[in-house]
Amino acid sequence: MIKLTRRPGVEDFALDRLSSMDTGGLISRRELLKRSTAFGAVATLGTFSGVLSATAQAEGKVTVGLDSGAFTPILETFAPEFKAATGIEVTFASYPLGNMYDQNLLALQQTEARFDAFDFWPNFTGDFGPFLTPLEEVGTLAELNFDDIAKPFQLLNHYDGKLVGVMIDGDMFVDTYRTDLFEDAAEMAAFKTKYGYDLAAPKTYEQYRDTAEFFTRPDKNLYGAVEVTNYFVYAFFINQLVQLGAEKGERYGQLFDDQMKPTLVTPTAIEALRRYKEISAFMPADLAASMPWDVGRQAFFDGRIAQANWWTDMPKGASDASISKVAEKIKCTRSFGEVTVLPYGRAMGIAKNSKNPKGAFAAIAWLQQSANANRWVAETFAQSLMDPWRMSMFNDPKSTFPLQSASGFADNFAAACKDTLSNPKCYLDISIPGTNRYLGSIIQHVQRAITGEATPEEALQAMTVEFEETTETYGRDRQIAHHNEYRDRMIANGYWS
Amino acid sequence: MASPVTIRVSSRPKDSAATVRHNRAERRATLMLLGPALTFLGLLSIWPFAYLLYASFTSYQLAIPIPTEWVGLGNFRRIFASSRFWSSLSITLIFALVAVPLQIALGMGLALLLNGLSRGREIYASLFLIPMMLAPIVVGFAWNLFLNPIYGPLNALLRGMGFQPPAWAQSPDWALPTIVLVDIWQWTPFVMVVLLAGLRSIPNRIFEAARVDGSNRWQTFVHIVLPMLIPYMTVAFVLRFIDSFKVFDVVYILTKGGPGTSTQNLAYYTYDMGFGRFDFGLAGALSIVQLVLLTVGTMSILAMVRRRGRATGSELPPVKIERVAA
Amino acid sequence: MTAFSPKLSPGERLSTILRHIAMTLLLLLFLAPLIWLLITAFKPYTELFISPPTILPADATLENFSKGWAIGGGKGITDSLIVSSISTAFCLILGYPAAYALARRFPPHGQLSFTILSLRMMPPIVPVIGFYLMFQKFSLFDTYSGLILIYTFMNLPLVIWLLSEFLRQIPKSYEEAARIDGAPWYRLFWDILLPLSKPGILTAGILSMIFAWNEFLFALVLTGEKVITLPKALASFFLFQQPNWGQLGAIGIVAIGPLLIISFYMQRALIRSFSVELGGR
Amino acid sequence: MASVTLTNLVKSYGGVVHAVRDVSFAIEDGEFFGLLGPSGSGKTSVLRMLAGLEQPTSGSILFDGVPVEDKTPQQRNIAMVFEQNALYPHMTARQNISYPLKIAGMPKPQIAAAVEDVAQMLNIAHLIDRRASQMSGGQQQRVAIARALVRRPNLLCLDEPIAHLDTLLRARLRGELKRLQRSLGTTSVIVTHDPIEAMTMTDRLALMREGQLQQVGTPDEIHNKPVNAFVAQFFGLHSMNLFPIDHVSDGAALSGQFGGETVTLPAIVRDMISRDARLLVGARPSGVDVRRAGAGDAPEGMRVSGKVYVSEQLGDALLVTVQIGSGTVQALVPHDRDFAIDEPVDVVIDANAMFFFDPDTQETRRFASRLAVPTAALVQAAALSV
Repeated sequence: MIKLTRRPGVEDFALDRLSSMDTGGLISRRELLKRSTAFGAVATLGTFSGVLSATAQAEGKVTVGLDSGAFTPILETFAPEFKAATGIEVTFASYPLGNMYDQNLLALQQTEARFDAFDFWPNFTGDFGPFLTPLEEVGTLAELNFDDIAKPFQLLNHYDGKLVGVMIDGDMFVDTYRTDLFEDAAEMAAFKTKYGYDLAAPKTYEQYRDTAEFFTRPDKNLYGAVEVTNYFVYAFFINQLVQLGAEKGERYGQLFDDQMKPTLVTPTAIEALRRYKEISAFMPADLAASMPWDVGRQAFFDGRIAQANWWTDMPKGASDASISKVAEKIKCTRSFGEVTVLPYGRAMGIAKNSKNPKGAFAAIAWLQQSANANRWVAETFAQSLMDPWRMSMFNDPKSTFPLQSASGFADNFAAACKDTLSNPKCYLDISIPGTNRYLGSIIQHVQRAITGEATPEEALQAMTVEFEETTETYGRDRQIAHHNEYRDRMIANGYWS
Repeated sequence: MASPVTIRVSSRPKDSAATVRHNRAERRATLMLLGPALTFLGLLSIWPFAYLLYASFTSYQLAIPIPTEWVGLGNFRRIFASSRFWSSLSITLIFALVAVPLQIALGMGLALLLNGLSRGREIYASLFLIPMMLAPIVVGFAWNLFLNPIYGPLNALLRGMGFQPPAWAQSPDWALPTIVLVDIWQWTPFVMVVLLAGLRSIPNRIFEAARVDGSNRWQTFVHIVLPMLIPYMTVAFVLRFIDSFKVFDVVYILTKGGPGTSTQNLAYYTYDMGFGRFDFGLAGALSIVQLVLLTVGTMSILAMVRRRGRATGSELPPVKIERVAA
Repeated sequence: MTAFSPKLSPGERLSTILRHIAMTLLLLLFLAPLIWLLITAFKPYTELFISPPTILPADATLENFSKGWAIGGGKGITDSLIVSSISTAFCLILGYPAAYALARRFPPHGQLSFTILSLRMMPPIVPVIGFYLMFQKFSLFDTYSGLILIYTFMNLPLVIWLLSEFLRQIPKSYEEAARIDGAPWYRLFWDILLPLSKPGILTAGILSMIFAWNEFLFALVLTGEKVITLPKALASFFLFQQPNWGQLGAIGIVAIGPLLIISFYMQRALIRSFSVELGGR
Repeated sequence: MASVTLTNLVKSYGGVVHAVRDVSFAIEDGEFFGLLGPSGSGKTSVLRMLAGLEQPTSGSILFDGVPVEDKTPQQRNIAMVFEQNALYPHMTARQNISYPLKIAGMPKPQIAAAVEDVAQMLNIAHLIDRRASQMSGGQQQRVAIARALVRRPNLLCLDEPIAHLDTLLRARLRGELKRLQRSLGTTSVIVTHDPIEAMTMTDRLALMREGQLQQVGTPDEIHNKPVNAFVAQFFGLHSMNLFPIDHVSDGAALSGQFGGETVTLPAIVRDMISRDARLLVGARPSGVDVRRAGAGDAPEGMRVSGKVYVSEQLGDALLVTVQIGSGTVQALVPHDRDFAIDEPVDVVIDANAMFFFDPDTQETRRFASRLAVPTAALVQAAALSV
């Protein structure tokens, strides 16, 4: 089982880790090695050009915390290069994604840092903010290659007006649809007859609903849509809320008024919840009320779903013939609605209690250099891991998304992403202190509404009560200040209205 | 040759010096033997409980840099006003009052089945005991895989047989039954062992006597076996009742309390308040409420058992039960 | 008259066979989730997510074991071994003298032993917040020593109680004989008590190992990324990431394998010595 | 070898339960001494205090005139054989026997020689490498005795050493133990609840009841001169019949109420009862005769009519239980007689075999003038009956 025939050296070790990496059978070990060697050369160049100044004073050791054991091995293969470039030794520690909030918050309150740098959902910037080092106190935006980051992502991770984190993973919703269904002449004709307009990837909620309804054929084991109704309900509910708000010309997605009173029990929110529930009728019936993230995706891979309004891991996986039955039959495009919604994603920041903030900055900056970042996405892309967050990543889709390049899907994917990210209308998750609790309330009560435990009104009312409690706990005045700052940041950039 | 015999009955005599010395040495020895363990247990109970008690009367929020205030019974008021508390309490009670009786019924069936075997009883028993030895985490994901609605074998089998199987842990209606099912799966063997011990303790001659008296199998079971097993069933019930407050790992792995709050028991609710939201004041108060509930519940069950025993003239005997895992 | 004849009639033999077949089927059904886990451990990644699933792996592999080991299983097993074995040693060292005192100098099922045992009955969620705050105060968070401390606390009541029950069953006359033979206390312990209580120590030790090996909540809350016991490693595989069931299964099998072997061999001893008298209280 | 003196020995547990109340007696050097009594009489507690396993609450224990209360069993140099579980189960017989010598730090060759000696003496040489579980109960006990003797103790304590063995083996070991004690001359104390064991083995014995010493003396003394009704009833092969007699004035003749029946009292009883209104009369079954109702003359004695409750054939004698009014009397009669159940009979109690006890204090007022059965005969009967 475990071969211990010889004592491995450092390189062997790194390669072993790489080869033991969970590539999900997408890529052979040899190919991966070959590729990483090629990238290694590029990366070394990038390192020298970009990070040299940042690392001038930095030395010693840096511990980087990451939310999953699965891609730690990939980063570990970077460590020797990083050390060669900067003289800093990086070690990676991981915690479960489900414990990202609590483990980090606990770590940040220790006197001594457990992680110098670590990743978190940008939603939590408000909660983590007090414990994070503003990046510009340690280095410059130029060192972070900040201009290349897609505009919406530049606006995330601000606390008290200061940048405290930078993205390493850009989650966004895109629409993945089945060409064998959407581009089938018979289907198109039937659709036109039934709904009076041409069948195409949906641009509006109505189209989304109609196409979902059209393709829902339980007797053929085919369903029109799939959304998460389990733990990640938040993202899908907020998407409905935002798109509906935009349709109505409201200030979309705003959860509080200027006195931090929740604006939840509104016709828009009730309707959004109703829409969310309505869509669940076109999902695999047994799972509709509580669709888990992995199961929903698997259902699409199995060819049971016609289209998916989902994160980019859906097209990534679905285009991979080794795990998907529909690999040759998909396309992706911007998700329905006018607004780009960017739920979750991952940022990396520097702990305030870090003993080596310079080193931590150097590590982050190294990963932000285009060559390294592209490689990071390329190598973790097989998994549902790192999604593009920089515009340069779309310059040469075939190298950034190598696994999809053969089918030509890489270009399609890059175009959809680029289109989504450059949308002038965009919604960024709330990230004020207490977001973890606000989110928790949303997740809990939207789920209750979906499962029928509560009516939409009751669920929203319960959310309101909990929101108020959280706001009181954190102090209303402080919350108002934080919320104002967040709102101003959105409005100043043309979002939200 | 015979010594003179004097019999004097004195009142309580004074201890001799040697006795006093000896008793003191004995006490010292006892103290030295028990001391380290008791000190250890004492320190590790007193510290956390002092903290817990203190936290439960304050607004302690671990994650928020705001001052902690004394709120008196405020946390307890919040608990009793919260619908989540009442629903989690009822889910905990479902475990105690539905899962446990089912375990006892099924355990009884298994025990009778095994007891009826003349050969191989031990091997079967030890195979049935496997789930009990496993980490609840492993149990949780073994079931998660087994019940997976898409690539799990059970639903594939059921679909193949023409059923429309539920999504088990992912289904709002089935999630709680699923967790209960896993609990039953894991702990029925324990009840089985207890009852098997009970069955083995019934002397064979009683069955023979019953047969001679012309009692059929069912009558023998109802009139003889069942009454004799009542102490064992009581013991199993009390232990499982206590354990039902501990159910956490399987919920954590299978449902995380969801969908909605449909599988959120007291333990998970407390965890969520404490380490999901870091509301240590509320979580502390919840812990205390739980401890009180458990203590009162266990004590009243035991009192009831004892009262019944006295009424029927059969004081619950000190039952020797056999238990492999706590 | 068949009841008295040693030879079974054909009908009885048939019913015996049928009964064994029924038991075997029942067992297979009962253990199906574990059997499935075992099968999955040998499936390559590409076979994991097939619907409907294949029963046996078409292309069986041992890769899951080595990969599972590399991505956290190895660390989990090492850490679990460290924590459970050291805490068990502490439990026995602290618990044996106490159990002896309890067995020899206190009445069975007295207030003291009840108090000690009731610590074991407490749901772990109750003290965990207090432990957490204590750990922060004494810098025990995410340390081996902290978790060892907690597992010792968790298992000590059980070990004391088990050992005292066991020691109570050892006739006092052995000790008295040794005292009369002139053995000082340490020789009494080493020459007489220790060999006599070996099965009890073994049972208590193994159970304490198993409980520490299986424990999850304390590990989840009281450690971070330096100490990752096996249950925690397994759980971290699982959350929100589509788990690689093959690797998970492989680690799971490795995690439960030793327990199964131990429990199979020790079952009789375990059952025998694991007795409680609740009726008296 | 040592003499032992106990003075005012008291043992109480928790200050409440008085196991031993003010016991004093002396054991002479080389004596085989018995501690006899029913269970709960405190005899074992006395032995354990002697051995040093328990601490007396008060009182003193002297070995050869030296107080030993503060001394450990080893310092007292005593050895002990326990009722059961005497051998360390994880050691072989050889290891068991050599253990006390090993503890004492004796060099190995000497240990081997000593073990060899004692094994020869007890006929256990062939068992020497077996563990306890591979030996029978009798063999185990023999090894235990060897372990006790190998140290050449000042005092050998035997705590019911043969009580749990089966009857034949018990009878044999009884004799062997006695012979062994005689030949070694070790002062020995044996605790037993069996009067026959005490009677057959010991030179002298102390009889205890509820923590109190009843009588100390040779078996013969105790059998024939019991100090009170309890001793008389406890010490013997068959339990002594005891009947209270209430004086009833009946004109010229004195008669008494016996089991509800009015009887004419013999002279000896009349003498005794004339002083008291009540009397407790005792007679061993061997001093009681049973005859067919109205058959022949009786010797001097007390004659009472009743009917046979049951008769039990003992082989060399017949034990007849006769119901008289509300009470019963047991009689030992020649084995060739025959009685039917419920047969009306006359019971004749030999006046010379009667003991008289104070009905209130139970103390003996007068011993039987004629021994009903000599002790030796009794012992023989006991040996046969077991």
